[in-house]
Formats: sequence, structure tokens, C-alpha cells
Amino acid sequence: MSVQLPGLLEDLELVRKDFPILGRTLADGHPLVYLDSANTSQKPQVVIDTMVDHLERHNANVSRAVHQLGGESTEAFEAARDKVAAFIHAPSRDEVVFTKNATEALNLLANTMAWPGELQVGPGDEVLITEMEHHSNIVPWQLLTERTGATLRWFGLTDDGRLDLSNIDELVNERTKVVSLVWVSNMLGTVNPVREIADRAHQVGASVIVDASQAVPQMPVDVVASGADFLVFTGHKVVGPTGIGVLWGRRDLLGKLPPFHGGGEMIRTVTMERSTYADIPARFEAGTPPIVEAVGLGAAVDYLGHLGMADVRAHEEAITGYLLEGLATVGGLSIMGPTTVSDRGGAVAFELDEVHPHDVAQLLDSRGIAVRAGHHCAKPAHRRFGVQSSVRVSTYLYTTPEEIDALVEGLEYTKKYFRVD
Amino acid sequence: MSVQLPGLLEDLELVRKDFPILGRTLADGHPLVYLDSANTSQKPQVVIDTMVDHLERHNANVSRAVHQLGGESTEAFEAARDKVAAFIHAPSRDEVVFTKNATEALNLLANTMAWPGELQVGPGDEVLITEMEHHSNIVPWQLLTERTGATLRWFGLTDDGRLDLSNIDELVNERTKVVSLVWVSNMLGTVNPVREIADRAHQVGASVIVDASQAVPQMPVDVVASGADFLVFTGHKVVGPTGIGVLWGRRDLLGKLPPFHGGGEMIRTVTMERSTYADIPARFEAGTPPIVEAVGLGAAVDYLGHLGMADVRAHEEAITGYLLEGLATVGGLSIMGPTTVSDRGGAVAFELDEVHPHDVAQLLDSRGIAVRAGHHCAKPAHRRFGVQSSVRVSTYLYTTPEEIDALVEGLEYTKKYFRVD
Amino acid sequence: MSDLDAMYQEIILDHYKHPHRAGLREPYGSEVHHVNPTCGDEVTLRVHLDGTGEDAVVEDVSYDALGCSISQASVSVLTDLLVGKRVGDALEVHEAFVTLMQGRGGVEPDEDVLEDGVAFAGVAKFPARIKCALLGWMAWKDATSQVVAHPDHEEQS
Amino acid sequence: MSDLDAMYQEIILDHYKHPHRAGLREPYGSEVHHVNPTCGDEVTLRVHLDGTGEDAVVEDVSYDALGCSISQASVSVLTDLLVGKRVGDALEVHEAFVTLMQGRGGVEPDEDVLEDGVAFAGVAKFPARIKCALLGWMAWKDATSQVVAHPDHEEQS
Ligand SMILES: Cc1ncc(COP(=O)(O)O)c(C=O)c1O
Ligand SMILES: Cc1ncc(COP(=O)(O)O)c(C=O)c1O
Repeated sequence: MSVQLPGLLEDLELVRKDFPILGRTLADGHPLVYLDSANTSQKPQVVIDTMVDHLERHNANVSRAVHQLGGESTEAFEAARDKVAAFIHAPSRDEVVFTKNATEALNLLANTMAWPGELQVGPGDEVLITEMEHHSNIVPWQLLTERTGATLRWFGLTDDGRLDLSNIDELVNERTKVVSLVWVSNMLGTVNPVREIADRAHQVGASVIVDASQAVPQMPVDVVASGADFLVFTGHKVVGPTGIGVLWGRRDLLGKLPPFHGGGEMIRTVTMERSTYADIPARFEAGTPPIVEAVGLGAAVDYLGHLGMADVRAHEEAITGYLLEGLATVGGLSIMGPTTVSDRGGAVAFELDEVHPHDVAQLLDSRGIAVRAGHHCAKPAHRRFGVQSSVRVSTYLYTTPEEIDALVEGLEYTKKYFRVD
Repeated sequence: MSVQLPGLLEDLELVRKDFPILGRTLADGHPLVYLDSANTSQKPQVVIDTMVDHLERHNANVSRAVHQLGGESTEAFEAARDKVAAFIHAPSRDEVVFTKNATEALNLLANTMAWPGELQVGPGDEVLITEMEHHSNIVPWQLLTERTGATLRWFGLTDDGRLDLSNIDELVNERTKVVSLVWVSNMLGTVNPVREIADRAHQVGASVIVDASQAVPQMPVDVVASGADFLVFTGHKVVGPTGIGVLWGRRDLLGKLPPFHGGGEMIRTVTMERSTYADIPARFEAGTPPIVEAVGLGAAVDYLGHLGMADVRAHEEAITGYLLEGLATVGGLSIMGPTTVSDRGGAVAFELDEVHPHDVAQLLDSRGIAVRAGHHCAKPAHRRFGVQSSVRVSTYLYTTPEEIDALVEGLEYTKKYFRVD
Repeated sequence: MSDLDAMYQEIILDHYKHPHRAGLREPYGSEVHHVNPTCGDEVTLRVHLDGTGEDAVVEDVSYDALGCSISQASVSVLTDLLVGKRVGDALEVHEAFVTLMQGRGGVEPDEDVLEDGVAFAGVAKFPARIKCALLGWMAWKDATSQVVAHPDHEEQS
Repeated sequence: MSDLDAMYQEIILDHYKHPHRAGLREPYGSEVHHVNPTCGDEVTLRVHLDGTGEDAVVEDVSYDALGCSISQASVSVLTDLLVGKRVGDALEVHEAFVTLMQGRGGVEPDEDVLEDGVAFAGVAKFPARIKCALLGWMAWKDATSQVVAHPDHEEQS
């Protein structure tokens, strides 16, 4: 490697060898330059191998069977819960609920709050979100508030892509029942002051939900220290498989939610007259859970733990800094979101004058460089900046400075191709 | 193979070689005899390999990206939808919605029917299910009817484990909005006359939901011919992975349901004021879907298609007949459910005098034989037969007559161990 | 020619930089708004017919499009191809264009029917971009069928 | 001795076939109903204390149990061990039993404390069965803490 940056992961070339897909050659012989990790991360061999071993040797349904395979499968599944709990510093493993993805975790919360219970949201209540949320943290609350007669309110954004907290005292008030916000924006890259907002929300008795889908992959997370009452993330962005997400919640609050989906494993007993429900976490895990996915996620957080999340964070900062510098050299390119690395994650969205994001992505792809073009499931934030779509580059622990160089060259090539000067 | 039964799959030994786990040796050197396939099926190598290839070479998020990996991943994901649609003879691929499991599919229906829309269930309406349902087809309807003031009603069972249709004209009436029933019981093995009941339900304008979790693995399924308006099944019981299930629904009816979970991919557009929703199937697939799981499920239904579902069904009948004969030789053993193969699937539940099901399963397990003991998520059906739990043996396309012989010997050994005579 | 150059034909880039008949005009029989949910590309499109039934003539197609080069160029080419045609003939051109796009690069376009539209043949090899090329065309068909269904519907002007 | 024989000790099978103190009796200070959701095993259990606080004595434990050999034998052994003891001492035996069960076979049981309960050491190697062995014990603790919390609560009789 030629470029040396302080903060890069040691043995980056070896780390990259853990990810088989990074060795792939694409059309026209271009090596893959994968800069779409905020969309989904690539998987290390150990995650894939752990899943294969489970499917080839230990596959059985969990919790239900006396037999040896059932025991092995249950043990592997529950060990994954222990690993995830430790990874996010949850006080108790029972507070870790496995869902399908982050979206299901957020819907679980919004959905159960529609029904009678201590956390029920009703007419006159307010739910507060932000203009930089992912659609998965907007639509569930729109549905909830529309259906229950509550009011949805929004934190606005500043021109440099941070939360506008100037009216926080008005926004967070005695009617506020829920504050749900993203920790690290998947579009702007902004890292929000979650703890500060949570403290304010708790003063008025609101519950705080943190969408940590982009935070857990990138930085050390301590759920208690974050100030969250509930926190969600998704397996496929932390080098784990699709099909699994995590809802963490404070035990007392999880216990106050009515059941979500009904079915096998979430019950204590079922009679024709009525059913009673199991304790957390089983209470919220109706049906056969994503077993091999949980096992894969366990291996994924083990992998990240071995690298060390502080080092992953340092790598992300170093690479993002290098990326921001590189993009600054490209004329006609304007970044949405913070342009310095402080309080910033590794997703950078931008526009290029006179070339539509789709066309930018297409041109880059023709050189093997994978970025995302579109609204990144954050339409309100795009509208806030007066654009309809953007190009997003997102790095991860396997990203090298050379890949950023290739990107910057690709952008210059794009401009030439579209005759922009 | 020594025992020859008409109807067994040709080349059964070769078929078994497709399933790596079947070669496993358990504690004390016993080979695995896996008779718990109604709980979850084992996976052929081709399913595992297809998933590995996807993760190692094509992993990317779907629908969102212009780049080559995104294109490959989307194509693989959507090809899985085509395969599933063809496998169940769905008139349109858009009618196939991917869920987490069968339980989520049933909850999707029960949940959306709580909210305004043409299929809304309200006070005075009746939902009709049966006493042999899996908890996943009971609890969602209990929650719905409790929450909306509708009434839950039940088909009873006959002493030989069939639906009691004697009062169908009273049960299915002008107040009936939904009839939801299992096609093949996971406990009793009964195959229900779904078409006959659906025709009756349609006369009063009710929607018919068929829980085909145990049917799709075992027999050729044509969703239209079945009479169902909606039909669900789960990936892990059709030699596919966990983390994926299927909801099929008639296009016009799916279109009448309000949104289920809100989030990425299910929207048309999102503004701060309101959102509009995508067409089916995306409308019901909020968030990153189970991508590698869908790809695995596609390989699974391909595998079953190559074997031929008519042949799989013939195998199941032959083995179940042999199993019923074998169990008839064990004194003190009483079967719950039909004791002949006609209109019967490959799950057989029984009690053994003076030995608790848990202990039976434990003894069998000590000889490498995996069966399930408990209530199999069918408490009401157990109560109907005056028992609290049972032993369930469930066979599948890889089950051999020799495995049944081992089971019968194991049961005799169990009786001796517990000094029953 | 590389696949990329085959997609971004000169003709397409020209239409992108200098779109024909852009802007929303009156009178019109119907207006529709279509979105590509994946990327957010949008088009608002108006159709003005003269006469009724299949014999009606496409008098004007006006639009306001936000989108990539492919989606913008494609609606620009659409207006060149369809304006002035009888609805029946326009629908045939529409079908030829859709067939070309969905042919995964295996369909040989008929230049007599599609004129500048043949330039989009290269797009068909990029599955992610086919929706871009079709956005305006789908909007046109939707709008046209609305006018045809309600010919007596008051013209907006 | 095989793992299986270590689990199904003679003592366990004896208690299973001839459970001690089975049936529900009066008077009692509290009654609880516990279920093992996995397998459906159930126990209804009543505790009758004499006196208050840690000095109270376990006068009677009566129960109606539906379950496997392990869960039935374990509640039978429980009554042998705990009836007649001061609550404080009974809680110590309880803790010793739970520790044994959760020790995955690595805990050496103290026969002076656990008496017939040591027979359950073999169960600890079977994770799926630990809940069976603990069902009655968890019910007893729950019921006892209810009486201790509400000592003045009317005795049912
Ligand atoms: C008849 C029946 N319905 C529903 C289910 C639920 O399937 P899943 O647990 O995969 O959601 C099962 C299996 O557990 C079943 O056998
Ligand atoms: C900030 C944020 N929240 C939520 C999500 C939704 O995650 P998933 O699609 O896995 O449910 C994503 C990713 O798409 C995200 O970036």
C-alpha cells in the first residue's frame, strides 16, 4: 500500500483477505471497489463458514426439541444473543430481541404503542423525529400517529447538515411521548448528540428510541451510556447476514409493551378462551426465529470485537478524512452534510454539477466502483437540501486510500464523459 | 437398503447424500435418525452452496443500487420470487410477498385487518379458525378480535382428529369475515378439505387464509385450485433456510390491505406531510429483505421441483404408512389423529402409556433418534384430546424404512428402560 | 463500442442537454405524476388529444421531468415520436419501445418505427436503468388511457 | 454409567413412580401455577408457612404436577428436602439445587445439603431438561416469596 494514513487498521491487506468478495473482478476486468457499505456491508469468511457449519452439522429448530441437534442449535442461537448483548453492553441478555432487520424493530415499537399499555400513544400525544431519518424511522411513526390521532413533529436541520436544536425546548414538551432519532445519518453522515437529546426527553418522561443502524457498525456502542431506552440496528450492516436485526430495550420498558406478533414461542399458554405471553425476549419473537442468521450475526460481532471497535472507528475517521479531502479536489462537487470528520460517520452524499447521480454511479460502475445513487431512503432530508437525489460514497473497515483515489479519478472521468468542465 | 416399499423415492440413498447433516454421527457413535422434519427440514448441499456463492460473490443490497453487484443481487432475489411463484402456481410473481416466516405472514394479515380498509375486521364480525391450528394461526386472531371487538370462532375436531364440519352452516355465516385454517396439521397430520371449506366461505363473502406450512413441503400445491385467497408457508420447512417465509395473496385482495410495516422499499414517496406506498409485493416488504435467504429458498424449491412434488408426496405416503404399521406393533401406544394414510401427512403424534413424552424423546435421543416432545405449538388440539403433550415423529423425503425400524426398536427399549410392560 | 458508450449514445446525451418540448403546457386532457421509487426520478406529464378513440391524434405531450440522462432523454424522444400520430399508431410505437427495453439487449429495434428511439437499445443491457428509460413512456400511456376512457372529460386549459 | 443412566437414577424413577406429598392440600399461604412454555409441563403448587420472616417454618408444600419424570421427581424430592425447614435454610437448599442444575455438570453436589437431590446431578448435562428439574423449585420460591411478602395475608383454608 502506498498511501499511509494515521489511524488505518493495521494489516489492512490481511483484513481485506478475510472478505472473499473483495477479490472479485467485475466486467472489463476491473477489480471491485466497494464504496456502498452503508447500504450493506460485505461478509468475512468466518461469518459465512460459521453459517455453513451450522447448516451442515447442527441445523434444527430451537427451544422446542429435546434432541441433540436441537440442543446444539439452541445453544448456538442463544450464544449469539449473549455475544450481541456483550457487544452493545446490554445490562441483560434478555433485553436483546432478534428481529428481521432494523425496520422490523422500529415497527415493533411503533406498532405495539398503538395498543393499550403503559406506553400507548393516543390523541394529543406527540411523537418527535428528525428530518434526517431513514424512511424506516419515519413511515412507522406516520402510520402510528395517523391511526391513533397523535401528532408527528420534527427536528429540522441546519444548512451544514446537523440537527437544529434551537427549538428543542418547544419540541420536547409535556405532550411528547416518544423521541425517535438516528444516531449516525445514513445520508449526511452526521453523528447526532443522542445523549443530550435523550436527557432532555427523559425530563418530560418521553421514551427515547435510537436508530443505531449506522452507528453500531462504525463505533463502540454502550446502550446505557447512549441514553437510549430502545435501540435498534440491523445485521447486514455489521458484516452479518440479511434476515436479522436487533431491538435492545430496557427491561422495564420492554415489559410494558403489549405483544407484537402472535404465534409459536411467544406464548406462555394458549387456550381457546385466551392466551398468556412469555417473558422477554421470547415474548417478541413469534415463530421460528432467524436461527442461522443469528448464528452468523454472533460470528460477525465476534469478528468486529477482535478487530476492536475503537480501531474500526479510527479507521473510518482516517478514511473519511481522506475521502473528504479527495472530493474537495473535484470541481463542481458539493457535499450535503458535515465536510469535516468531527462528529461524522463514513457516509458522504454529494451532487456533481450537470451530471445526474444515476449517471455518476453508472460511470463509476463502468470502472468497478460501487456507490449508491438515489434518495437513500431519506427523501425528506434530500428535499431539505433542495435536491431530489444524490451520490453516496460509504466506506468501511476494509476501505483503502487507493480505493478513494480510484473514486476521485472516476469522478474526473465522469465529468469528462459528460463534457462538464 | 433392505426394505422395499412401493412409492419410495428412487435413488433414496443418493438423495440422502445431498444432505450433509444426514451423515453425522451423534453421541456414543449413533448415526443421526432425524424424525423431526415437521419442526424444521434439513438442507441439501445445493441450498447451502447457493447461499455461500451469493455471500462470497454477489452480496449487495437489492433494488437500490445501480452497480453490478447490486444488479446481480437484485436479479438473484427476484429470480427467487419467480421460482416460488412457479412452485405454488401463483398467477403472478407480484402476488408473492417475502416475509420472515409463516408466523409473520399470518400476522401481516391479522394486523392489517385491524386498520381501515375494505378487509377491516370490526365489532360484530367473526373470524373462524379451527381447534387444530398452530399457535401462529391462533394468537394473531385472538389479538385481532380482542383489539377490534370481533368474535373468534372455532371448528371443533372429531375423535379421529378430523375437522368437525357438522355445524359448518352455522359457523360460516353472513358475519364471517375471515376463515383461516391449516391445510395439513403439524400435530395430527390431518389433511383438511380446504377447497370445500373455501367454497362455503366464499358464498358468504369471507376471505380464506390457508396455513400451508406443512402442505407446501409435502405435496404439489396450486394456490388457485386450493380455493385460498391468501396462503402462507415458511422457508425452513421446504429444505430452505430460516429467516424467510412466503405470503401469497390474490392480487385484488392484497391491494385492499393497508400497509403493514413502514420503511424503506415499501414507499412510493415520503414527505413530511404524508407518504404514499409502492405496489405489491414491495408494499409489504419494508426494509432490507432477507436476501440471501430468498436466494436459498429459490434453490430449495428448485431442488424439490427436480425431485418432483408428486414423487415427494408418494414417498411421504409410503413412509407414513410404514410408520403407522410400525407404531401399531408397540403396545400401549396411542396415536392422536388419523391412523390410516388417506388424507394424512407425515407427522404422527402419540402417547406411550406410563412414559412422559419428554422421557420418550430423551431415550430415543440417546440412540440418535430425533423426535419432538411437547405441545408442538398446538395446545388447544392437545387439550381436545385430553393430553398435555405428546411425542411427534415426522418424516420427510429423506426418511428411510430402516429409520422407522430404528424408531420402533427405540420405543421398545424405552418401555423396557421405564419398566413398562 | 463499449456497453457504456452504447448506452450513452450521442443522441441520448444531446436530448439530455437539449430536451425537446420540455415544460408543462395547456390545454391538456389529463395530467399524471409518476415516480421511480428506487431512485426518486419523477415526471409530471400532460397529454392533449384531438378527437376521440383510436382515431384521436396526439396533439401535444408536455412534461416536467426530474431525473437522469436516460429518463430525461427518453421522454424527450417520446414527444418527437408520438406527437402528431394517431393514438392507435402511437400505442404501437409505445409497444415497440417497451419490447426493446425489456428485451435484455436481444431485440433488434426497427429504425423505421423507433427513429431516435433505437439509441436506447444499449440501455436494455442495464437492468437497473430500464425503469429510467420507461418512466416517461409509462406516464404517457397512463395519461393517454385516462383521456381515452373519459373523452368527454372537460379539457383543462 | 452412561449419561442417560446418570440422569435417570433409580431414585428419580422411584420418585416419579411414587411421588411424595402429591396433591393439593389446605391450609396454604399462597398458590402459584408455573408452566414450562417449551414443553407444556405444568405445576400448581401451594406453600403453607408457620410463623413469619426467615424464621418461619415450611409446614407443607402440596402440588399438582403434570410433567415428565424429571419434573415430577424433582418436586417430590423438593418436598422431602424443604418441608420442616426454616425458610432461611430452605432458601439455601434451593440455591444449592439451582447452582447444581445450572453448573452444566461441573458442580460437585453436597450430599449433606441436597440428600436425594444429588441424584439430579446427571440432569445438569442435558440443557433441555434443566428447566424440567427446576420447574417445581421455581414455583416454590415464587410461592414462598409471596407468603413472606404478605405474611398477614389471610391463609386460605
Ligand atoms: C402448521 C404450521 N403453521 C405455522 C407454523 C409456523 O412456522 P414458522 O415458525 O416458521 O413461522 C408451523 C411451524 O412451526 C406449522 O407447522
Ligand atoms: C439509518 C438507517 N436506519 C434504518 C435502516 C434500515 O435497515 P434495514 O433495511 O436493514 O431494516 C437503514 C439501512 O437501510 C439505515 O441506514
